[in-house]
Amino acid sequence: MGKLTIGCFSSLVGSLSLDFAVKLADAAVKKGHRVDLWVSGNATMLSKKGQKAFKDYSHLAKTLTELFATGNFQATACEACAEARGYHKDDTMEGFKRHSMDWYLASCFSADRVLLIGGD
Amino acid sequence: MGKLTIGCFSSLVGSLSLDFAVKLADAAVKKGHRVDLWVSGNATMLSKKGQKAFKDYSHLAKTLTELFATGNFQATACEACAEARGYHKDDTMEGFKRHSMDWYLASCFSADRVLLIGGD
Amino acid sequence: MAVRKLGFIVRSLPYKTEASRLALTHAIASQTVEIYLEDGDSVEPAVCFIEDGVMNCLKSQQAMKHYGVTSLEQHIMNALLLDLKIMICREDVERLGLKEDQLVMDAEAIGGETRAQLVPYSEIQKVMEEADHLQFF
Amino acid sequence: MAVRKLGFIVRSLPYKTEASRLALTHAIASQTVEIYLEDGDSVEPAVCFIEDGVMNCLKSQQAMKHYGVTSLEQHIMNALLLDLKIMICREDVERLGLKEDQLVMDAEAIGGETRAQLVPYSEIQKVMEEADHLQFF
Amino acid sequence: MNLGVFVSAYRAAEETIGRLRAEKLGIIFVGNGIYYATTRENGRPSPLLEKSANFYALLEDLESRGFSSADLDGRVKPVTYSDVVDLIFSDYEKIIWI
Amino acid sequence: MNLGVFVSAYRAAEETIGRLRAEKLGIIFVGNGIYYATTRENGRPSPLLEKSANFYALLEDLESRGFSSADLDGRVKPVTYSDVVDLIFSDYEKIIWI
Repeated sequence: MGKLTIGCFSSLVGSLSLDFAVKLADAAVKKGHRVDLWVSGNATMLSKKGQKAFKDYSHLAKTLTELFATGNFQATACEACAEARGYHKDDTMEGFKRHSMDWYLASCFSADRVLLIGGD
Repeated sequence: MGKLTIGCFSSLVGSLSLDFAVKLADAAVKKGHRVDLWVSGNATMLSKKGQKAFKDYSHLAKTLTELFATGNFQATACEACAEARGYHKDDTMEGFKRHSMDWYLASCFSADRVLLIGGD
Repeated sequence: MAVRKLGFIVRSLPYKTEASRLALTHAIASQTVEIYLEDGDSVEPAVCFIEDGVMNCLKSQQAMKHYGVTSLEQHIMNALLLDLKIMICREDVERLGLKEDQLVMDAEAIGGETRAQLVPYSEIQKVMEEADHLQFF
Repeated sequence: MAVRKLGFIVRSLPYKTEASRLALTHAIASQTVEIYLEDGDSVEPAVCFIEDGVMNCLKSQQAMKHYGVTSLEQHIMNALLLDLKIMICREDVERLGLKEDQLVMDAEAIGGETRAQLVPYSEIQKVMEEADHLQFF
Repeated sequence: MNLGVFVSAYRAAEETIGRLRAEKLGIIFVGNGIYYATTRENGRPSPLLEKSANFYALLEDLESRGFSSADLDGRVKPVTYSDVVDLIFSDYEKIIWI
Repeated sequence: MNLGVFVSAYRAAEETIGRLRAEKLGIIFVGNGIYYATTRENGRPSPLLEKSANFYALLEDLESRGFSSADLDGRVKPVTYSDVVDLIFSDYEKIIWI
């Protein structure tokens, strides 16, 4: 069993890249691996609490809550990226951490595999 | 003097398309035109209050406040797009309205020119 | 009493950005715009799919099953149900190796009567010329 | 005591997405990662610009003046000041009609000593092979 | 048709522009579209500039990316945001962004 | 090098993939990358598929876009998210996303 670190920059709605990241994390955790998810840039939108579920938009909050409960998954948002978008500490979804970018590099250090999903 | 309606879908940080929309609105208002700005999709990020100014990120809140004060500028965010991203009524920057998409079409109806900035 | 014609030209692929989805939802909003307008005024949208954008029109999109997201197919059917004009560029469909029976051409399944039109690009050029305002997605 | 080599490969243009900016800020974060690691452990980044990504390396970017945003040029200088390895693909620079004197090759203006390297793609391929993890931006 | 086209991305506009027909066509390079006006890939200017049209490039976006008016292809005229407002209201009736 | 490449966009991967050299190369089409595996533009499959590599396409993304395994080029194998986890941990040491 290994550790996968996923970094993602993509915005919450539209690209489905964040959906990919969360679904891949879910599949990996179900197979017994550990996963760290780092969201930076527009992907910090994922950490915003109170997202309303619409049929036109992917809604990842539920899967994240289940993943947090396994104990084999962490998710961390880039603190500066979040603040720039007006997401403050008390805007953050329960279970989501906030750190600076060095947290991500430390996660890469101890990871068996790293997947960075750049772009929008 | 005419009326320009600008629609924008692009995310707040990174693409500079929202910056373009706001700077164009500013230049048009300075020349005596009226401008309606509609933000939908990821561009609803522009309506979020409390965005912190960083040197690495464009910060448009100040220009918007000045534009609102002229009386020749309105900005409206797509309500459903905002809610899906966890932006509720009390998360909204002062001066920004929230409506459904028909507001934008009505604005197009009475506009002399329409510029829709799609994409990310 | 005035009508404003709006051309919604979709050239982007589905799912990578929200653009094509927003084109359809904005076009559909023309059905409720009257509350903002004077009596008799209206907005008349036409939605045209060109280039890679024709991929939005494929049948059997299972985005709801896999990602919990309404498919573009469903949005196109909703637009047809509301009698919106939908045009698909024939040259681009052929170039991308698609056949008409792979495309959402009607909304019969949900009781719609209006059909999408598979047309040469020159017809879409005409829509662009007749429109009061154009928007590319 | 371990070192993990990370390859940051930038192929996207500046300003349209945040990708190249985030590549540089994440690479620079390697300077503070030790607080999370055991004594002697470290992360060694190399930032390589290829394809259209070489446009990030142009001098005289006035993004701060016009948009109030730190330029990519400034980020590259910051990275050089911190002695990060920066490589720029020579073939792509030539193909795009750029000359070496148009590129940010050093950070002397802010007291840096390390220089960027204009190298053939084969050198960047080597960086990719030697890296423990690769990330494309 | 009297059409102004904002070209905002590099390497994604050729197909769309190639097909567009308009009696009066203006192409305004903004954002990363400006590379069409500055870059001679393999020594050749972009084929886009062969289209029969009036070409403009937004000076602010040129300079943000490290270029100046001197780097523009001779067929392209530098414009400011203020000029763009006039192009929109005075020169082109329909305007699109690609 | 033993490299797995996620190709997530259509029409933007040729240059990068063309140059990549790896002893073992896996190309996994996801998101809009799946069009490389399904679409025969002007009757021809994508030249990308001529690269010496193992090709995969994410079934969930194929089906979301209206395709099925039957539409895949013969060189491309359908995989699920669960299969992708195994490819990442068992088959490829370095993985990138373009």
